Amino acid sequence: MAQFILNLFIALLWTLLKDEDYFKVTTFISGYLIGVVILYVMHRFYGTRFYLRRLWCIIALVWLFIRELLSSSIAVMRQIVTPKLNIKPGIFTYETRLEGDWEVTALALLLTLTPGSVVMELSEDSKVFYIHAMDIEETKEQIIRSIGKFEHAIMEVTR
Amino acid sequence: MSNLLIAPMIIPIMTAIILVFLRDNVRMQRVISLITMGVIILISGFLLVEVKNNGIMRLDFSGWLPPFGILFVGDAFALLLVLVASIVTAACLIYAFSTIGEAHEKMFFYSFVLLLVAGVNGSFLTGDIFNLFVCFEVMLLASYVLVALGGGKRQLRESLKYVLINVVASWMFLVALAYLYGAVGTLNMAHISMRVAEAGQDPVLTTISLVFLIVFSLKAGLLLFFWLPGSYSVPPTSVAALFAALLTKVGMYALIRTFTLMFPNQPDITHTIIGVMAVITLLAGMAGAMGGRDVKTIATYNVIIGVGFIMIGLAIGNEQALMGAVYYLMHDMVAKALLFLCIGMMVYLTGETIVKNMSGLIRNYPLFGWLYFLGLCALVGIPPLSGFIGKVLIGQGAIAGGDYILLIVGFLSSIAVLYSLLRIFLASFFGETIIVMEDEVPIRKGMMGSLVLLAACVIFLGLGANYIMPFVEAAAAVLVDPSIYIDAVMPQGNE
Amino acid sequence: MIIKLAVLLPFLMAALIPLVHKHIKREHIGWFVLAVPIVLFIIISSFIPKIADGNTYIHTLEWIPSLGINFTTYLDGLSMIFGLLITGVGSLVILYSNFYLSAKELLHHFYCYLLLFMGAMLGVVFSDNVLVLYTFWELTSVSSFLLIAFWHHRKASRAGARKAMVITVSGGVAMLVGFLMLYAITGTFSIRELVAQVDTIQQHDLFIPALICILLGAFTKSAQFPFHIWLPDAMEAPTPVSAYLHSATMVKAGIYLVARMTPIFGGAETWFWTITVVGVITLFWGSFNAVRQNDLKALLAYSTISQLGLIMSLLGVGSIALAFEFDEAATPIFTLAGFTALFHLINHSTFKGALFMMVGIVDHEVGTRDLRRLGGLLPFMPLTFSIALIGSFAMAGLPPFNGFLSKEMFFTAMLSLQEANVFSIGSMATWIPVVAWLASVFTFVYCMIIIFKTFFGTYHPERLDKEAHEPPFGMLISPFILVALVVLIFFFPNVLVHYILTPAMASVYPTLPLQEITPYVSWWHGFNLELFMTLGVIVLGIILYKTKRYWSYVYTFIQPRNSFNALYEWVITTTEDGSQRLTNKYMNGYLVHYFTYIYIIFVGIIGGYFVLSGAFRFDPSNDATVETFELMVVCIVAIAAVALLFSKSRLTSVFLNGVIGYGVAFFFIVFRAPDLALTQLVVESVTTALFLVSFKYLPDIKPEIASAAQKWRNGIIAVSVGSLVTFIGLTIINYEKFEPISRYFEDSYELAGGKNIVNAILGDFRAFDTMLEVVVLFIAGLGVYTLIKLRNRKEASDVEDK
Amino acid sequence: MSVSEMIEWMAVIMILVASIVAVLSAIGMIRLPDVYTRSHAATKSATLSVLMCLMGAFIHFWLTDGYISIRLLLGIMFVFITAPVAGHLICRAAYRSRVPLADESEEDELKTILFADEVEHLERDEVERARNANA
Amino acid sequence: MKETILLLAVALFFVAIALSVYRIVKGPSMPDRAIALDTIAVNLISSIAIVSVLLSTKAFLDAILILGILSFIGTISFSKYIERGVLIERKRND
Amino acid sequence: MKINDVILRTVVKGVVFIILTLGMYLFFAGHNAPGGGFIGGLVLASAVVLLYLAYDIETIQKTMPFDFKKVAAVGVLLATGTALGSVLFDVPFLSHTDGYFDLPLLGETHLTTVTIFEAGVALTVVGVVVTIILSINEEGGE
Amino acid sequence: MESVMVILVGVLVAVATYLILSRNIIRVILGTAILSHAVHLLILTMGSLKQGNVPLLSDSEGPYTDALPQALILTAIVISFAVTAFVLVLAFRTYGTNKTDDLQELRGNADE
Ligand code: NA
Ligand code: NA
Repeated sequence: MAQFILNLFIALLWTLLKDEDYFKVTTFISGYLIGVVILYVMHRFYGTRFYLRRLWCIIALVWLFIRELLSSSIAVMRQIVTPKLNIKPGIFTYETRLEGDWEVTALALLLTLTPGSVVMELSEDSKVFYIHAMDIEETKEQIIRSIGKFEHAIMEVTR
Repeated sequence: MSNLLIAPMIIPIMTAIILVFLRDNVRMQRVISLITMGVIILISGFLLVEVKNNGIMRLDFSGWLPPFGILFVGDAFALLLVLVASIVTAACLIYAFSTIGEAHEKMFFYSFVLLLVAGVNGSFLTGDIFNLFVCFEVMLLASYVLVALGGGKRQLRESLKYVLINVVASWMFLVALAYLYGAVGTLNMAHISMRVAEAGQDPVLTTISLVFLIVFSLKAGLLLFFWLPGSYSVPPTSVAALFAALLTKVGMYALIRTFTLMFPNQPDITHTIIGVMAVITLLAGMAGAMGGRDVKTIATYNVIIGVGFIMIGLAIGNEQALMGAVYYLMHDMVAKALLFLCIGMMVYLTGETIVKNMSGLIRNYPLFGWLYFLGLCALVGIPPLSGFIGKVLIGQGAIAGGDYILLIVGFLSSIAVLYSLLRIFLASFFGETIIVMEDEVPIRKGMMGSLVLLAACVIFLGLGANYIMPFVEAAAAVLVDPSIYIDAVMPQGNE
Repeated sequence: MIIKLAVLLPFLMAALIPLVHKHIKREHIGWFVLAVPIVLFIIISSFIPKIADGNTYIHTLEWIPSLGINFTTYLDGLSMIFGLLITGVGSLVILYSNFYLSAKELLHHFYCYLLLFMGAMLGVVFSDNVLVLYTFWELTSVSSFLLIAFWHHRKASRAGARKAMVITVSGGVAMLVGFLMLYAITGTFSIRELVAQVDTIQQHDLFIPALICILLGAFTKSAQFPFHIWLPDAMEAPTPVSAYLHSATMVKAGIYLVARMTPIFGGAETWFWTITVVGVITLFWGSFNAVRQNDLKALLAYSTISQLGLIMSLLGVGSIALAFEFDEAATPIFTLAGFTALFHLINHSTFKGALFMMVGIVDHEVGTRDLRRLGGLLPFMPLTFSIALIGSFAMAGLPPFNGFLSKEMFFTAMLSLQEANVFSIGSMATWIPVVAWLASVFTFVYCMIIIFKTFFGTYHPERLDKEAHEPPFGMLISPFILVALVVLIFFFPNVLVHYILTPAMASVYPTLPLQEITPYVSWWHGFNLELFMTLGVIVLGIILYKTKRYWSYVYTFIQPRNSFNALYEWVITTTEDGSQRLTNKYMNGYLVHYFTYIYIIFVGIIGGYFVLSGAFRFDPSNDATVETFELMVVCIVAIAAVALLFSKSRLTSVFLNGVIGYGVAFFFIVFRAPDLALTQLVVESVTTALFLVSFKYLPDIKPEIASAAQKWRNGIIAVSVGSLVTFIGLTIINYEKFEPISRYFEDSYELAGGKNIVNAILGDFRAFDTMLEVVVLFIAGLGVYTLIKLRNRKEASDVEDK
Repeated sequence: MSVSEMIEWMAVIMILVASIVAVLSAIGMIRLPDVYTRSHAATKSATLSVLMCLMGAFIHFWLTDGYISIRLLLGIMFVFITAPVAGHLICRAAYRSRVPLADESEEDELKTILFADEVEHLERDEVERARNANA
Repeated sequence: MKETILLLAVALFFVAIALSVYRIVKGPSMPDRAIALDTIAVNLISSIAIVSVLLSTKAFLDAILILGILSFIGTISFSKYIERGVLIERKRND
Repeated sequence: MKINDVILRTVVKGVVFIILTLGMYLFFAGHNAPGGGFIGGLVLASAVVLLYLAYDIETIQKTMPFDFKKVAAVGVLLATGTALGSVLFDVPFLSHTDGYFDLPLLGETHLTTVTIFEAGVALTVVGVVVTIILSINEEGGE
Repeated sequence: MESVMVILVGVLVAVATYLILSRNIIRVILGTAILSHAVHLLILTMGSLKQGNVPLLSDSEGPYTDALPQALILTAIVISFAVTAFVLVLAFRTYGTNKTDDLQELRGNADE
């Protein structure tokens, strides 16, 4: 947060330095971009991560999201168009490493969008997921594998 | 100056809202609501005199000229009704002060009453047909709340029927509005009148007028009164009196406006149908009143008789009959309020509603008994009380128009009124006293005060007819000749 | 002016009584009140010479001038007679009742009503304006009602009061209609002006209806057959009241009206036949029934009915005089009937008043009026007996009492019908006198009954409540004054004729020369037919009286259940029960039925006219194009709607309703209404949410138990309503006579500074709607809150909730 | 065919594919055996279809009017976040309101935890019944 | 051509909606219906987007977002209703 | 097992800001684009309702301590008051005025009484919708 | 299109009427809800359909479609919402006190 405010301050400074007749958004944006560059160069001085890296991680997470969504949809769609349904649905549990509301929520959302799985319940301590799988025999392992991927991506963003 | 026209509607609305903030200060609520009604009475009286002297008054909201904006049109007819409605409301409020109970008062009772009045006054004053719908809804919503407020089994049950029928009626109103807009493309009542006249009120337009007829008949209780007896007999007395005095009147007002201003050109069809409906209404009301065994039933069917009688005036449609309808409308407001307050008081005093279970009240409460008797005489049309002049005028109109069936049924109804109300008087006020002096429930000053106020109005409307007639004549002049209204509303002429 | 005060004085006094009665000793009220009629009598009497000279007095006080309704008093000969009767008999009655009524009674009520009545009655006779006359007319009914119900703890009093009120007020209403018709013809409510326009009136189509309406008023008030039934029941009133209202004054208001209207309607065939025939029937029926009565007061009531019929029939015969041009020979023959009517009117008031007071005395002193318990009172009450004797003999038409004079003249008048060759009178000219004579026979019989059954025979003290003795002297004053008049008039009738009757004749026959039509009254006309008729009456009367027990079985032919009374009761109960049954049948509290009625009327009226008028038009050629997906939405919405009908669970129903709502929102999009679409979407969702929330407190829908017939009926109604809405809609789509006003709003930016036209309309052009819509919303919100929070507190509201 | 037109076509095709996906997922809603499996079809495929459709519309407005619709982007984001929550909630509600799993279902680890009392009850009832039968 | 495809797409969306309506009518369970209603809302969002393209107006884009919000709220309400019978609890349940 | 609403609550926490922003936007946009006081109010109300759905009455009333009946009343008062205000300037009831005002900080700003009117509408809608839903919800709760 | 819409309105009205004629309170209320939908569509249809652009001056050029009915419907929608909310509450309060939702049983009788 401090980095972001600093960035804004740089942009403002830039705008003031330009000393134009009136306020221009474009000037402000260019000042902001310059601030980004300055901060990226300097961020190790502060001993924290570069704040826009988190943004990058979010984009990565979203991309993961979309990919999973696509593949899950295709999987479900395939089931639907298969002339004879041959699925064995069921409910299984998964205990997560994630902590905190935001992390758990993000995981639940991602899981629900994964092929053939819907989070049905969460234990009271928000540790154990109860997941409904569309075809438990075929996909359980695959789901558990992608949960790992998600947990990692989420922690990238939050920690 | 013309901004004053909005006062009868906006003042009660704003007061109602302010009372919401004074929820726990019941005394303050009473004082403010009564002062509000007093102010409205003064303003509408002043407006009435202005309108009589200077012609129809108009208020274009936001300054948009008709037919594009919404407007209030104050003619003598509307303002007379506003004035009387406000007086009656004041009386009912006074009655409510000592009867309605703190639980109701803290549940915004006075706010709802004021909102009801606002809706009623707005309906009288508006010159825009869609706005009439909206004003109706203000009134109806408030009435829905009032009829059901604090209700038990029976009250809620009857309220539900009342509300459902009225909801359906409201949507029918919108159907009629849709048709009307589709056909004539305007909403201003004067403009509609011009366009309908221009098209010669062809069958399509007459069909639309009949849709309006059904809709307003539902509100007025003309033939379609099925909602009325149940719902008028369940709410607290002051509310029932308010309903009896105001609700059907608004419907009748709308009917009169519709068929004198907007669709006056096919009386052979529309007014004949109204006449037939009025006759059936009267007969049904007479049957109900004669056959009633409890006081509330008898009183509610008397409301229906009143509707039928006033609508006879509209069905006849000539100047005298319309004058009579206007006059009778005012009388009916006051007298029905008096009747319902009396009936409610009887129930309050005895805990009974069946006529034959009460007896000898006049020994315990002589003034009350005589006030009831006065109301009875007024409702029968016994001169020189309020019902007489309207009756005479409608009778004259019927004879002049050659509508003898209407005449006969209308005047027969007076006898049914007499019979039914006299039965209450004889059985409940006369006869052996059943209440020993120790068990007498005292009548509070406020209750008696409201009865006396209404009784005074009943007498004044009769004896003071000379002061009222000029206004009634002014009102009827507009009803007979819609061009007066149109000229006042659309001075710039066509389009 | 002074007459106006005369009318108003009783009212003022009546209003004063409730205010001051607490400060006066009860028994004194009557004495204060007595001053009123006495003063009035003196005032009116003071006009006698001037009126006799042919003057009339008129004064107007405006009430509703714009309607021609003004309080105009008119003093002439006719109103003079009545004015004197009202105040004169009034004075005597009040004097009498000061002794009759005990101080324990609610005297202030009694005298208040009595004064009210007196004022009203004076108003009736002195009003020139028929609507004011009507006003007072109804007031007499009201005050009579109050007096009959004076002892309202008695059931019979209440019943009698109601019957009297209903019948007389109904008649009054009819009379009002008649007056209104006269107004429609002439444009005036003034009797004098009506008389002036008599030609216009008689030519008019409304002449006969007006005549009948007015006669209905007169007949009900004067207890003419078959409306007489209220009068016997009115005897529940205290006896002074009976003497005053129900014999001397109020019941004569109808007579007054007929006399007053004679200048207007007289000479018309209908007028003659109706009045004469009804009068004669009443005359006969009253006397015939009087004979069978066991209650002295009831007997007098029937006797009064009979006598009123007599006067009425006389007025009928008298009206013939106006049927043709004045003829010196013929006209007086008929005007004599009118004259006799007025004469007998006075006579009847004197002897009948005395008789009523006599009955009151008997009742007061021995505690009963039942002829079966009475008898042999003569030794104990000789003075009372003399009153009874004089009164009865006068009524029977025996000399030397005034009744003899008028009865003789009555026969003359009836016989004069033989000479009438108008109105195709035919054999009725014979029958009417015969019936009249028969009636006189019965009159004689009941007069004998009054005297002999009360004062002769054996005295049975055990049958009486009290020991018989003469009343206090005060109670005898009034009846003695009356019987004195009975005798005096017999001996000096022509004083009365000159001062009172002649001016009254001028009022009844204003167009005829007064000298020619005023007869000289004498008690001896030689041995003419009338005398023999009187002798016949006496002979046959004595025979019938003696043989009564042999022929009285004829009364069993008229069982109580066949009487008019029974008819009245039957009509009342049938109407009540029938009304109740009818009302309960359709007003059964069943909302489904109510909706059914409403829809049937909706379709009936609108559909009926729509079809008959041929307004329907259908022309889809101007329609906008239909896209496939639009059609699909239409289908989806329609299917969802139809599916809703078969939905068995409420959640499904609500979801389907949501589908329709969203479909509507989509139409709003397709039809270019973005604001609507947004609103509809949100509102639909919130509504659905509300349904769901409410469902917690409602049960699930049970399958509709309805018969196939009901389902069909509902289906047919639904389809007809739907198609009616569609057909009218289709017609209106193609109705293109007018441009909508909405082009104006397209300049919303210039006019209202907004680029969203709909929003500009809502926020500016029609902001008032929006303002009120907010109010509606507010009421609903607050209403929901109160509805939920305010529970029925059982104990507190039980009373109101019943 | 210009680049913009190609992108435009892409948008149109995207919309078409979205509609096909929508129909397929609707068919899934008809075909699949129980509410849980149906929710798979709804939460995933329907979401995909709406996302594609909105993207298509977004591209269209961007190209034709040069209009970057924040509302469409917000809409996309909103659906993206909320659709899985909706699926989760409905399934949970279904399960807790005892909507049975399809007959084909294999394991159910939730039942014993959620309805533990009931399971015990059932067992106890059976013991009871057996004892009664013996007596 | 593009327009035809778009029209086809709308039509397909309405086929999907119609199928969902079938699910609403058929049930069998309440969650089934809730899901179907949610699906309808989502498909409606799509069709509004397409109609906006067809009419080339931006006036309805708000409707898309609103519909999204509503369908979310709606689904929450339904599921809470189905699950707990009460939409809004008085006290925190944990 | 107790219901764990963490997913719902977390998402709602984020989403509610989108809704509130949209509501405000629609409210102000109404003049020139679809929207206006009514729709804006409804959307704002739905945000509040969403919060109630995801949390519970006590929690929300702690964070938003309004009596929504009074909110509604204030709304109506604002709408009617704006309407009535015009009377003071002797122009027809409900006349709106607008003008360009040079305000400090904001510069020249277009202000119109319609906005106040619409704000009244919006407040009423929020107040009423929340009142209704809370009232119904409390039925039988006491 | 107009004719199609009017026919649809007719269908909705018929369905609403049938529902309103039923004995169950909820069905009656649903009937009124459907009726209000029908009416709103009718109003829109009565101002001719698709004869102009979206009535937003900022969005498109004229001619615009008739905006007045839209404003009326908006008001009507709000009112029908308010009414429906109230009726629903009234209905369940009635059910709560009378213990029945069957109008046949809600007839009431004179002896109460
Ligand atoms: Na929804
Ligand atoms: Na609005």
